[in-house]
Amino acid sequence: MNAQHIIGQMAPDFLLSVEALTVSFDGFKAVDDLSLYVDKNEIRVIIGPNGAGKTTVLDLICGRTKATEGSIKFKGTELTRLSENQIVLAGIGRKFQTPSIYEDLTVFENLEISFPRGRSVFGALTFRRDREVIDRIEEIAEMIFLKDDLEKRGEYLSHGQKQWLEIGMLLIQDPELLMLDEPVAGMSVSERKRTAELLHKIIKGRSVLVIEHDMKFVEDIAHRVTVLHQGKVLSEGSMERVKNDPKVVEVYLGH
Amino acid sequence: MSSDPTHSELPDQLRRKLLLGLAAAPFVGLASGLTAGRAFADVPATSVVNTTGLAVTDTEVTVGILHSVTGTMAISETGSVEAEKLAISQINEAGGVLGRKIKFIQEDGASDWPTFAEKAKKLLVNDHCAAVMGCWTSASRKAVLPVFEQYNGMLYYPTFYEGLEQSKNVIYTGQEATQQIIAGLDWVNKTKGAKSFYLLGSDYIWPRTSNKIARKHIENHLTGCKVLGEEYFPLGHTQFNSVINKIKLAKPDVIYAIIVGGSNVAFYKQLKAAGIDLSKQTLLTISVTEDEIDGIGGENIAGAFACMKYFQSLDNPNNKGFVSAFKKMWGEKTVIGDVTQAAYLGPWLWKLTVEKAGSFDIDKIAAASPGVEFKGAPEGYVRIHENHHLWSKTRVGKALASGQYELVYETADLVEPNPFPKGYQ
Amino acid sequence: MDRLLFLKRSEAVGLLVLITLLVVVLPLSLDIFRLNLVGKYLTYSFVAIGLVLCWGFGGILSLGQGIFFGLGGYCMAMFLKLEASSVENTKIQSTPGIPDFMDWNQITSLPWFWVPFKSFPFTLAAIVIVPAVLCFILGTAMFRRRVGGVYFAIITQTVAAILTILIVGQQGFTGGINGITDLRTLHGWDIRTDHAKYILYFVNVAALIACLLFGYTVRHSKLGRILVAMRDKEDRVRFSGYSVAGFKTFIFCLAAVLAAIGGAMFTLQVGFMSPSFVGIVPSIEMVIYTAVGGRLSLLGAVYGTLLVNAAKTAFSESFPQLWLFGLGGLFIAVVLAFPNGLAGIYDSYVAPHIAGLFKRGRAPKPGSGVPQSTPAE
Amino acid sequence: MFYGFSITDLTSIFVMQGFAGLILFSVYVLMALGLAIIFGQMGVINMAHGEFMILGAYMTYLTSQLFLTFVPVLFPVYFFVAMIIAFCASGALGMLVEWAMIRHLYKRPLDTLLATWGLSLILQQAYRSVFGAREVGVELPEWMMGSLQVTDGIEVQINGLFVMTLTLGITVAVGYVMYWSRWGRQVRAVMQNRVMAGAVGIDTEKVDRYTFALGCGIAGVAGSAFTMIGSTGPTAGQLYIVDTFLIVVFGGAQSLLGTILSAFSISQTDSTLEFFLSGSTAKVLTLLGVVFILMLRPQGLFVLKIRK
Repeated sequence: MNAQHIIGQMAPDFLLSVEALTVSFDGFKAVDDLSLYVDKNEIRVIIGPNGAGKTTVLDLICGRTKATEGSIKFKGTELTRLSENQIVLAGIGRKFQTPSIYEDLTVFENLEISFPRGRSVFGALTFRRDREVIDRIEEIAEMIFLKDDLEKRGEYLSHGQKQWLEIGMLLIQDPELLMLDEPVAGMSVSERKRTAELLHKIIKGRSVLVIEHDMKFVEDIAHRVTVLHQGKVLSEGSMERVKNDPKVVEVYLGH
Repeated sequence: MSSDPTHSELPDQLRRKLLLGLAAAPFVGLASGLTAGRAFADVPATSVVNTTGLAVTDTEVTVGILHSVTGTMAISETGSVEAEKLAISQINEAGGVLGRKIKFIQEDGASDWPTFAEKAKKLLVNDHCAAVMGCWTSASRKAVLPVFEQYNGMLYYPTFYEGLEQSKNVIYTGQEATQQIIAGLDWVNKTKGAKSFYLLGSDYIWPRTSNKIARKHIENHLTGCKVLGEEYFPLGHTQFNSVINKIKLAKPDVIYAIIVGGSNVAFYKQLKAAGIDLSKQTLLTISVTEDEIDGIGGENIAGAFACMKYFQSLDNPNNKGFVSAFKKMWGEKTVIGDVTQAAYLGPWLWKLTVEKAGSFDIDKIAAASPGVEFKGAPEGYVRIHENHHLWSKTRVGKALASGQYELVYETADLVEPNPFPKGYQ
Repeated sequence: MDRLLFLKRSEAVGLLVLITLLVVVLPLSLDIFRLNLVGKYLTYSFVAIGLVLCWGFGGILSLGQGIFFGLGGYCMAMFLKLEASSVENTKIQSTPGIPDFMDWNQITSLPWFWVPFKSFPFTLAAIVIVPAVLCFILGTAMFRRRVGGVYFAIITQTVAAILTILIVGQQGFTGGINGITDLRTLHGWDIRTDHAKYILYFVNVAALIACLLFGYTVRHSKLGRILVAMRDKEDRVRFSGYSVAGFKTFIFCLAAVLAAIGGAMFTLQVGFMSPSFVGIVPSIEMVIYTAVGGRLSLLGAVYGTLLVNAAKTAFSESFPQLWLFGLGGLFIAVVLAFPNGLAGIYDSYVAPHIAGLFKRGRAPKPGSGVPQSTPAE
Repeated sequence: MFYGFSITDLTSIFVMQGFAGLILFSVYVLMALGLAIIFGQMGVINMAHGEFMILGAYMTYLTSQLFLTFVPVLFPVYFFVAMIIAFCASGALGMLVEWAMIRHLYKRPLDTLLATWGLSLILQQAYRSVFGAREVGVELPEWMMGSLQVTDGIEVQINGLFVMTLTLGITVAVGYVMYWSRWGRQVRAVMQNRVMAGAVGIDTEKVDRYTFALGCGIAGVAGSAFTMIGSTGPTAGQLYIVDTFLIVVFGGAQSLLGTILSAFSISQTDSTLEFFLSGSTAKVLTLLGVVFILMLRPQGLFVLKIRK
């Protein structure tokens, strides 16, 4: 841990460096002195038992929850002082645990809103749906298996389709760091397979931070794995190493 | 666009009147049989008494009643509506106006000033009312005033009010502020030896203007007298403990209270609960009539003095007849306050003026109004002044636990209305 | 052809029906008194249009729209009052040349904030800018701290209460509870004549149509879709890189400006302005109009306002005692049974029939069908 | 303004002023308690809360008339009977309203606001039709009027004491019911997770109905108590509604303690300001202060920081 800490400070070319991050709710430390470094183009999976603080870490990075202490640097920019939308503009995309799409809008409109143009009030008012926008949306829709459903309203999609649509909404933003919270939870086996396929396609050329419970899926995609327990890093490294870490075994079996 | 807005609906109105006439025909026959047809012989032709297209037929004349039946002001305006209906039915029993029965159209101002303006316009433009009895608050009167002036209508306005107004198209049957205030202050100064005053009021124009006049009178016209404090509360305010403490600290000879509506109830109950005994502490009000006491509870206000022109308990034959007729029509339990009585004057004064002018035309009525006397007024005797306000006596009453006032003082002569008082502005 | 300019076909037809109704049918069938009433009701529909954008699409329920209606109305009233208070007209006052109510309150010179209202361009600018600035302050403060829903509604309601007490209490500067009355001329043009009322009615309708068109522009722009998105999933919008507070503030300001324009038109047509439009009750009533018309339909807002007010006038002319039962019952019924109001009823019951007519190739004449019907959003 | 007064005078005035503040505080707590349950616990915005209070006031009026007519001997104690009747009447009406209206709207809190506003209009007109547009005077038994002379300058108002005792009693009772009784736990379980609560065997519909009825019933008692200090007319309820909501929101809607503390701070500010300034100015300043603080702390004054 300590060694890594030092490396972190000496190597500013990490895409994301989280240092000594702490957040407490009424004295309960959901995340406790946590440090985490993600490289460019790295796929990092965070695992851990329920209540380990996994989702809270993502919340902290994307600004949904404000840290009590510590720093989060993204490409050298301190994120803890930025608002959510500024963090997005800096290049971080976030997918929520339950699919979070606009049910009253069509698939096309869902994607359109995420298109990175016309984000100011007046930009939105004067935004025009030109060729570039339409092409890009069709391209993404193809990728997320929804090309034939562009005019369908969000509420009529299946659970899996909603998850894909939300991933698509992130893709169209083209973030440098993509954060996914349980992307395959609640999916059928066939949907899960297609999602894995989709994730393999989209992680190229960007860093990804994933929370996942499905160990097979994790093994399949992870470059490195971080195990959280009670708000602290319990273990970190390749899947192989983590699997054999006695501390990890104890936490999971003893749980 | 058509320059005559009434043009398009004239046929419709004619038809309606014809229908009404047909429906009323057998009735009129009966009635004329009973009244021996004498009235018919005297009835002047409609074309003579109505040259401006008012809703006057050979047998009927239409007037409007415009008060709030709903909303917060309904509490206060109900009595006025009742009084006006009573007066109209009495006038009809006595043979009507120039041989014509009065028919009224009632509209609801809904305690909302623009609605008053809207309804006033309807009564004048659509219904062609020969006169309108109505309005209660200053705000509603201010809202309808331009309408009456523009469409040349006649409004009989019953409430005591702040003055600073005079119009050809309005007869003010209540007192304006100086009539109500000055005599009361003189009386309390003389008989109670009061030297210091604490002025209270609800926060709007009438209490503020009245207190302004009171302050000028106290400071400039009563020797050695001073105002210790002046406070205003939002309408509907119900917490008076703080100001009661301030009054206790200041120890004024007289509490001068112009609090209106629901606040009154809270004020007098809290005053009593705080141990201010109105039999020892002089309190003079110009805003609490018998109507309000009904809500406050006589036991809470007993001992306070009110200064206005009419009390239900006035002992004169006119008033006895009026009170018993009123109770017969509206129930034994109803009480009659100053404004109710003033509202009752409206239809009568209008009838007398029409008869004096020999015409329903608004201009002629406006011109004939000054000098019209009403000897049958429950308050005694009133006369219309050049400025369209009434000459009237001012009286001081002491509130009794029964909810009535006991007359303790009345001015010897009629007090002249002076809506633009010099030295008080 | 699915779209006409930026309007959907059904919207374009609906707008044409409305224009026909307001510009042709009503002026021909009503006398000037009734037409003036319609004009007055239409000024409330400016507020309702704003509420459709702000509440229906944006999900922000403001119970303080009366504030902005009042501010717009007062700005206009101040200008007209100054014109009506010429030295000539007010020579009986102790200080001639100032509004009568100031004179009654012993104010001897025009207060500084009244002075600029001598200028008509300034007044027009103020009608838009004053409410926008107030809204911007309120909106920024609250939306940044994520005050929403009920809390926002209650705070706006409280602001309305404060403003009413202030206007009533500062009667020397504002005319108090009586308001600013007896307004006469605009640049010497008497606004009280029937002729003027006709002209003002048409000006009002034109302004209303302009506001409706602007409403549709917003509705069909990406901003409109972001509003709907925000109403459903605020966080998602935030994490798509939008400043949610900024968008909310904008739509709140827009609704306020629309309300203020309505207020100014009200003053012009009715001839006075009073604090009874600023308070809580009128503010909630305006929400009622919107809900009855259909909170998701801009046209519905106009029809809803007309319908409720026409019912109010008709009811209170014949059964004043029953009016509140009717209004209360209507409101409960709309909320419980028809959350999308008239527009919702139209969509589910009337529109399918009309679509059926189209299919059989019988083009319906414009204006046919129920006048209150509301074409779909 | 204190120049020329003796120390004793000033002391007694300050004591009395403190007492006035306490009365106002009790009144606010009474007004807000019912709403704190309905709004804070259930999330229902009941704009007809004031009308439920006025129903209690009218019940008190009717009871006083009944006693005066039939059992004048018992008149001195009628008030206690009246409060029970007020509670039952408002509670029963509340139950009816919940069944007919509110239960369809739990998922649309803002719509409860609109629907209950409609309800308040209907109730106002109903009162007007039944009791007349005029205010009715509720006669109080003699022992409830007047004040106790504590020292020369200090007098304690009996109805003030009565309101304070009543408030204390009701607050303790509500606190017990909501926080310590089994039923209170059920209420909180339902509000936190309706589905789960239903799954573990709580009759959620019944809990909703009785909670709403309880809130309305307390409003009725408050209305009954108000006949001692305020007015009873068809529209009197509207006067209270903004203040009441503000108190509940200012306190942080979820906690009863917060409601009490907020009632305390608002009442003290109001009565102190009112002593030094005029009534209207005091009101404006108090409201402005509350709005300003709410803008800075939208979650209310006294809310614990909770994990989202």
